[in-house]
Amino acid sequence: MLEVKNLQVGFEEAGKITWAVKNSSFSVSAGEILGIVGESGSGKSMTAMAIMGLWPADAIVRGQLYFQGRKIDFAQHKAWQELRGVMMGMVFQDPTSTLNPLYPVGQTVAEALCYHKKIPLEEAKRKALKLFTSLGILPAATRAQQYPHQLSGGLKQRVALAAAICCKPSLLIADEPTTALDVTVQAQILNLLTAYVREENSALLLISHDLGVIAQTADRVLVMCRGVIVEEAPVIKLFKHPLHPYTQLLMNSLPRLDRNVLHNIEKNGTAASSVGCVFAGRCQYCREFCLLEEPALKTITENRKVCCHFPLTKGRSS
Amino acid sequence: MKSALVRRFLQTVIVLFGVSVVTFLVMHAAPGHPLQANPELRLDPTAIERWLQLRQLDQPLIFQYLAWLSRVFRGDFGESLLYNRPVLELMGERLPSTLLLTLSAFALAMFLAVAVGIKIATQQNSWLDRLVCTISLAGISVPNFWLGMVLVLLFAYRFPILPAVGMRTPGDGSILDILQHMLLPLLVMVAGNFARYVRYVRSAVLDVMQQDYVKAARARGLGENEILYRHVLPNAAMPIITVAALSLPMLFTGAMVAEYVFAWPGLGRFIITSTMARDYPVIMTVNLYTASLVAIANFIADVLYLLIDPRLR
Amino acid sequence: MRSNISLFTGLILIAFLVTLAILAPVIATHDPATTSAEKWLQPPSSEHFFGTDRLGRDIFSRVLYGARVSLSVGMLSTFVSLGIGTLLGLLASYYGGLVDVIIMRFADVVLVFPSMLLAITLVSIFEPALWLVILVIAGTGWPSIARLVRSEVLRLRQSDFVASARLLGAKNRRVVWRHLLPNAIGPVLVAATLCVPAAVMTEASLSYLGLGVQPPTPTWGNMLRDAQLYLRFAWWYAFFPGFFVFITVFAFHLTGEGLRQALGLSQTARRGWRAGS
Amino acid sequence: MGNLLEVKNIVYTYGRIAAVDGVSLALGDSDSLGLVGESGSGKSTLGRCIAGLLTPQRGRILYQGKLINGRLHKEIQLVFQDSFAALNPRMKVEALVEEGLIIHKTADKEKRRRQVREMLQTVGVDPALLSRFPHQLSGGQRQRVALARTLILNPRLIILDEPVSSLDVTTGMRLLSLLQDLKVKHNLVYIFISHDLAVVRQICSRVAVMYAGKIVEIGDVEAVFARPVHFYTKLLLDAHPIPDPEQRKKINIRGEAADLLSPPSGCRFHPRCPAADQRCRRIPPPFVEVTDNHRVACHKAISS
Repeated sequence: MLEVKNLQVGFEEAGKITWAVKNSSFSVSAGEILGIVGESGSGKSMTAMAIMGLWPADAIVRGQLYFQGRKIDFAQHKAWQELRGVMMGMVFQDPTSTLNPLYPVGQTVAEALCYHKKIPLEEAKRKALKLFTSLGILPAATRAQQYPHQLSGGLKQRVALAAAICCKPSLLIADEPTTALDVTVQAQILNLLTAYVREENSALLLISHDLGVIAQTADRVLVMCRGVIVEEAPVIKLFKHPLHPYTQLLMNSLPRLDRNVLHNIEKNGTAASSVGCVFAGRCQYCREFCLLEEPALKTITENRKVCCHFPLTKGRSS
Repeated sequence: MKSALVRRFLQTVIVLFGVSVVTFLVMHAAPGHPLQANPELRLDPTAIERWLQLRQLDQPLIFQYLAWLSRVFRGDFGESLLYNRPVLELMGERLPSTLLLTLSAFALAMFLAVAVGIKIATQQNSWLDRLVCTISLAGISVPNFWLGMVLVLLFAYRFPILPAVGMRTPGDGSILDILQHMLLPLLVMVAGNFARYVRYVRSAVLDVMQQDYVKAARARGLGENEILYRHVLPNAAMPIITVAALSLPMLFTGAMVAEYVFAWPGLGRFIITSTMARDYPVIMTVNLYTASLVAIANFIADVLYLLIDPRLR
Repeated sequence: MRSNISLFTGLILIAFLVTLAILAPVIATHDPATTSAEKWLQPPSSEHFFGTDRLGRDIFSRVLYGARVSLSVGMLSTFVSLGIGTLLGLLASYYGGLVDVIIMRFADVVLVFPSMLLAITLVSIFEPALWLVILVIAGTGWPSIARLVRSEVLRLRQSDFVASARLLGAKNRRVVWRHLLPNAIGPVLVAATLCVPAAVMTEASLSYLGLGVQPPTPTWGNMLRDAQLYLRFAWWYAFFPGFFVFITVFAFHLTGEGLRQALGLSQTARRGWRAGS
Repeated sequence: MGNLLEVKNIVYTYGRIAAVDGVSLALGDSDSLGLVGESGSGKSTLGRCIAGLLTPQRGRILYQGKLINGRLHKEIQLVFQDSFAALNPRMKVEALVEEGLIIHKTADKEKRRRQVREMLQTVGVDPALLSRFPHQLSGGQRQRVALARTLILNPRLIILDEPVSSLDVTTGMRLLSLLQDLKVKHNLVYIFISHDLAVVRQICSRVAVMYAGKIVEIGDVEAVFARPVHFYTKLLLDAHPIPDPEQRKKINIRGEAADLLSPPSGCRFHPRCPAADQRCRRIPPPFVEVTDNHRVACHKAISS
């Protein structure tokens, strides 16, 4: 469905380019939920923006992108315009700022339908109402007339979702879609996203910093750290047996309902290194070699890739 | 919506009341007798007599104010000391020529500013953007009367292709003649206003273009035109409406200095000549009229805000 | 980067103009008041850099002395309106209630009079004089400062860092001096920088109309008034004084613009007008 | 065991919205209380009332037996959620941490400087950052500076308003671990406000669950998490995503958070409660003790 090869996104400052995304390659197939997890600054949002062709004006983007077998040229904004909304949809983090405050929410959805499907407004409005009902924006007719500021965060995110999927895109990107929401609403939104993928057999790129959300929703996971994909694995295998020390750190750092995990936290500070492994400065298993040589993403077994010189083994002795 | 409207309306009424008090007090502070002492002014002695009588100086201040206010409400703004004719009549005679100039200047400047402002906002930091920004900064820094003089120097004296002053050549009154006379004052006014407006349009559009909902609209695949006209411009309209509303009174009072430079027979020049002649009834009326126009223009802008933005309702 | 360039250029220009004004007696090649019957309306030359006027006075020297008037009117009136505006803005936001309503409605009333109209009205009532021009300009300039100060204080008072200081036990004086003022000063500074060019322009316009500073004091405005009659014969007479008004106003606008960008303030957010309503 | 803090039936309203609507709780000398609930449940408002930043319209707040309604107390401090907004952008780290000492005139310049350095060490901030401005720090560092700023006054009770919610997980957990150490070392009592139950689990001994301005369940963390009684607590626990793909939950959640402008009659949770009946719709449930120290406001808790 979507294949990304050697994607690089960087920003130039004072003649020096800092890369927010370094040489990332991955793919996602129809009906699959690919989770991307990482901390802030790991480049996960920038990856999504690059795929959507929505990077900031001052960014430098390189690499290849294949969408349903068709190559997309980064230089050609026109090609993207035909894909966005129809073939690719996106849900953002903050539903309050992503809906135009001046229009009733029904109109926002109807507008997209009207534009892409070239159908009359009345028909688009009817379709939007149907979509609202199926997404639980009830009572649909009343909600459609309301303005964003009159709706709760959860309802606004449902509207944003409706606007993103109204033309049934085969690739949906959700960038931290539940971070701004309460946990009960989060569960509802994740259910809707999953249901859409299963019904339409489309692909979902779910970006989140929350391993819990990823564990509950994704089929396959990419772990990103400072612009690099450090691990890629099916979700069950990843959680059962992480290969990269960073993945392990993320999992150990996650507050859990069933036990106290504070004792697991190592307390060494963070140090950045310009050469070698991106995680070397924070890695508790770091060796001298890691500081000198940058590891490559290598395949360990089928479906499992890791970017580490000394991947973890089950007993932890490398 | 209604309550917000009522509150704004009441605020406007309070401001209008304040305007009347301030105008009255300022005029009351004006010395009465230097009028007669200054023979240069050549005022009509009977008119001065009537003006002094009307002011009822022997009465307490509050009565003087109320008496004046009641005359104002009856549409009686007094008579000019200079012309010995009703002020309203004099102002009415000059309004058309002012409107001709100001309306065309406003429309032209606003149209250009919106077009250029949007253009440069969509290509921020391009050479065109920088050029327009620098020119507009220079534009708001040029004294318009000096710009007028320089234009007259160039186009009336050095290359005599346009008339320097006035509205029509004596004996001629054709539209073409008026247009020729209008060109230089129009140029001066458009230059200044365009510079002011374009900066607002640019920054208003830029502010909106950075909003997440514009990015989201793009992610929905809407074309750049739809995004601009349906999402950016309606949201950028508010600051533009504010500037437009603040310009509205200028339409009816004329650009005073510009009219003076070009001896354009409009309200603006009338205001200045009356002020220099200390034609108090005129000054008072003009102040009241202008300030009220501004207050009403602000009220209209507020109503427009309410209509555009559902969050304010 | 760009903001620093405009700020830098603006400040250099201002420093240059201020130096000219201060050193006018040293730099001037002639006495600005000395008339000369045989040397009237001479074009620029090595003797008279900017030519001479209708009475044979040296325009270059008069422009230098005019800078003194323009800059002092601009700066003094800005100081006065800054003082009044800050004081009233603080009072309104501090006491709130009726005090706030009275001050802010009064500001509204002053704001609806176009400043030029109010200025010529006030000047026409009293005898035109330098101090009157300063007071009149300050009198029309304070309301926007007051509005700005008020809205900044109200905004900052709600901020978490003020709450945090109060939790530590900070009293009003500390909150105002250490927390409110340092954070409010940026926008007010920008507004003040933009007050100066407006004042310079108003003074020039008033003097041009004959309602400002009176001859024989040389100001750019009344030089332009004189020049208007001789426009056809002596371009230099009108050109140089006007050009200096332009450069002065431009320099302050440039500085204000640069300052605003350096402080990261948006243009639409800056407007004191209708900030409170 | 005397109560360090007692909150009795306080009400705080913003205009027509009662953000905190009759909340009572007591805090022992060594308890740390987690205050959880969804946005709009009133937990932050309650925290600000206790800190003295807001004055409740009704009810009483007692600290060590003394009434402190609407008054600030040196021993009660608050750490804000957004460290960026809570630190004056025009002050350097040193001045920020030092401020409390200056206000209370506790030491001379030399001693203050030493104390500031020590305090920064305590919270794990490199003293090399002393002359940085807040915007030059990372989120974790800012939150530590904010903590140092309050700790320097030797408070007893610290209200932590979502201190880790804007931080990355690893940074957040390191901060939590620091908070845990400080609690022991400085004998502190925390009121930890969070929307994340799992975070509260790590650091608190007791937990109170708020819904629509009211506390619906309060008890020891172990007990409440193991055997939640109120249906809202159950819902919150259920909705919390477990980081284990082999335990996927399919949960059905009804409705939306209550509208505080017109709160539901009876039990405020009844429109979303799977077990609600006529009584729940009409009568607000009383607060009852289910086991030791575990109290719940739910009709069903009494009957079962």
